Amino acid sequence: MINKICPSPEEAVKSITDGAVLFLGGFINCGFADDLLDALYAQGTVGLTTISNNPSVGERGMTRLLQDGRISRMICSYSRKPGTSLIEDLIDAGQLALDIIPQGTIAEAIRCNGAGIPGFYTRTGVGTPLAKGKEHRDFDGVTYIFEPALHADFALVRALRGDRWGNLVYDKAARNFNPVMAMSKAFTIAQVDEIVTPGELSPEHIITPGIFVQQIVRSRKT
Amino acid sequence: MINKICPSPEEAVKSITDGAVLFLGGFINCGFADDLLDALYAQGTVGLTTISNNPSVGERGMTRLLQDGRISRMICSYSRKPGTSLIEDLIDAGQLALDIIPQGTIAEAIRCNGAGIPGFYTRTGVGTPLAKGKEHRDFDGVTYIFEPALHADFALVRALRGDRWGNLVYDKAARNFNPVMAMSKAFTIAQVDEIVTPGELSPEHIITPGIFVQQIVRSRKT
Amino acid sequence: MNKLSRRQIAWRLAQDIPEGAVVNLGSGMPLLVSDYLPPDREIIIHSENGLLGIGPKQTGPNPDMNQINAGNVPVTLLPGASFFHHADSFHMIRGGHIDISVLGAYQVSEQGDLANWSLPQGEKAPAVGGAMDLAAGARNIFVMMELFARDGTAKLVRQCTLPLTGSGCVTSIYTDIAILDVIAGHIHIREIIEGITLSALQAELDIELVVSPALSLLRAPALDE
Amino acid sequence: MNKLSRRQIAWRLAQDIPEGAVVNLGSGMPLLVSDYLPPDREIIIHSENGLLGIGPKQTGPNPDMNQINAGNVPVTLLPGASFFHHADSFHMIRGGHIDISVLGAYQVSEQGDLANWSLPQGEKAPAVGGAMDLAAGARNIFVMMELFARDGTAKLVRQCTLPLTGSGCVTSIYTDIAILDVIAGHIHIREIIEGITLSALQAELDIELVVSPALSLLRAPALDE
Repeated sequence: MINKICPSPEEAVKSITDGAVLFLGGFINCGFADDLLDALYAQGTVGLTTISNNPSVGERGMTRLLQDGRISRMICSYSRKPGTSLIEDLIDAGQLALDIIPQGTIAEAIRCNGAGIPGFYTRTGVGTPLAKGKEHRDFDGVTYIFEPALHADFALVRALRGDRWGNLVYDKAARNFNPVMAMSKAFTIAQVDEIVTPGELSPEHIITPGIFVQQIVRSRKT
Repeated sequence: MINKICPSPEEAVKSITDGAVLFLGGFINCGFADDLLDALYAQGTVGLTTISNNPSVGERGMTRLLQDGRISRMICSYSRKPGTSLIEDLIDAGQLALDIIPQGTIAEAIRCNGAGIPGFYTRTGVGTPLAKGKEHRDFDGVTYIFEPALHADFALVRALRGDRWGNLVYDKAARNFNPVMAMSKAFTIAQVDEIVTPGELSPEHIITPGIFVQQIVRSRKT
Repeated sequence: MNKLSRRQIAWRLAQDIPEGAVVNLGSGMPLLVSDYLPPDREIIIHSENGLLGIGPKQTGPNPDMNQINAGNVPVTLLPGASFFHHADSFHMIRGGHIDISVLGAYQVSEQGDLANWSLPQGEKAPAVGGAMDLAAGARNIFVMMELFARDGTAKLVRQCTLPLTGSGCVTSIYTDIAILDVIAGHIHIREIIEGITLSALQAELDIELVVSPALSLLRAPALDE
Repeated sequence: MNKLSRRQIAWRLAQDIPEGAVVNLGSGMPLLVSDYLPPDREIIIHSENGLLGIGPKQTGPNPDMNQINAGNVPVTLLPGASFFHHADSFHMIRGGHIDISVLGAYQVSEQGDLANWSLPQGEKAPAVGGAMDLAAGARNIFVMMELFARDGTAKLVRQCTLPLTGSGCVTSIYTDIAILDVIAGHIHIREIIEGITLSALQAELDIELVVSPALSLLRAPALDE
């Protein structure tokens, strides 16, 4: 019997070792897998590279990892953490390297990783500082830059419901980057608020087919 | 008020002129917009280029257009029409030009068109006759070929339900190429079996958001 | 001079959004536009975090923070709304399926270049978000800004000195003093507020304004802040 | 010789599909595999037209032709099944998310090259379908074929003379006479039917077989055709 259900967030993140590269679903503070990130914090993992839209805004998960210097490189589109100078302070202390990539380019570059495509040409960023050093190429008289696929070892995603096959549905705008990261080549661990029996999620409504998910764990009661 | 509902298939295809390039959703005989294609046949439009997975297998729609020599170029992954020599006969008569593209490359090349991406690198087809004349490029020691985005003037898609905003949901495997073609840059005309009021389709379950659809028409009663 | 307030700029811009338009509102000042959309028009608001068909802000004590726009504001949905993931959301943006993107700006150039993400000294923690995708992909870019910075410097310039967000992308510029359109590398003035003459405004700018034959007064109703 | 029938080849191949595998079955002969999946294993069948979790064929008088597999066979779904569009379906294939693709073949080379879509004379109406995507993308390619064509020519060759579907992609070859694995440019024989000696088989082939240390008899139960 296929059973991807993991008993606890602590168990789920055990295979994440020092230096791992992580896709982290979420936007602002919506749709992050905070239980998994807290378990990763408790586990003491260091030297992480994260690929997410932004450093999460809440006090849990990604924020704890950043505060404790566990994330040594952050790839994101929006690195500000409103109301704090945490990111600036980490950079000043030489503890955090930062790469800024436009939001849509992050999304597509992760999709490329999952879809077996080595990168893509985009008009986004052409003529801006973010195009520096990148391959430029014209198609039909329009200039594009090449953005390579983004790779990670693990994807930590947050969903609303899931089953033991790994099928997932999301809650409203908490969907955001989560399905795209789940569909990557990374080992995908999903935190879900409810575990259901296969068949309870309609085949028409499943957003992430289970084959993209390697482990699934229920959110802690809050 | 936004109202993309068109009174009849005949009305819906009026803007399709001779020589138009068409994306046609459907697979084997499942999920083709046959009412739209029959209306296009009745209208007498000629010199069409079609981009679809295959020549549809039934007796309606695409088959009628092919039989009458209205399609002068067919781009597809599978050009056989089981049980007939129609395609071979058309080619012998010099009436039909054929381009064969792998199925997944058709899907991704149409997605590229819709997503503002000029083409993509793929391992599919490398070392085969279909790679001839195409740009080859290595990434991390693996060879890929470049497949340009596919463009069309119109996308004729088939869905189960739709509303006046153009939101669509599909019926099981009749989904196939339809959402990908709807999301292209082409003018999308959707044939739906049922028209519902906006809000009846759950925001969580809509497969094609309405902004991708320009016209929607109800299937004829059969 | 009857300079428009930020809300009045938002109101004025909102009047130019046609029925059926698909519109992305950048965070900050552009989000104000949603308060003034003409009620007799159906306008589809897109948010890059995966929503289409956004309605008014949520009210009440327990907002649903899983239904936010890109500015972290909890919002309602109109009938016909939909959710989708980020790759699909930027498929919409990059692929030209968004009619109008409303963005703030630090500088706009005569050629329609836009600078709105990084200040001259640079930032340790930059925030580009989806602005470059919108600048490159949306069919029309409506910029919303005060025409002059607090120190009196014009934000409409011959060449941007700040890092660009996109080049040649701006369509129209809605400001507290004038509405301007970028047409083939020239700035056409379409509306100007009462109390300033064209020549007085021209004297403050380093670029040459082209006067629209239909030049008219820029007006907005009094609005609660 | 106890040559296996097509159904017996399908049965034998099915025994090698592990619990939890994600498997795409090509149309034609490979579809027979679905009839012999071990009932104690959960195996997820993918069809490139947008289904995962396919169960047995539909039975009864009015099949739902909107629920077909890629071979136009109306199928049932297992609990946990899902539908998706073609771009997502080939994201699965091209991106390496399919564990095993079972394909028919006209020829397989020593290097694991696969030719299964176009005959030597070429066809006016070729049909590649999703075969090149599967050949390039699936983690393992299990070929199912008779080892010799009707005219006695071996289909396992030094170099394919027919147009390729993919190069170096074949993992294992299930035939009526033997099971073979492609390992680093050599063909290893893993199982052989009763009634033919290794040397007799070798004599019929233009390539040199490497004998697996665990070489055993290729057997299958009697099966209704």
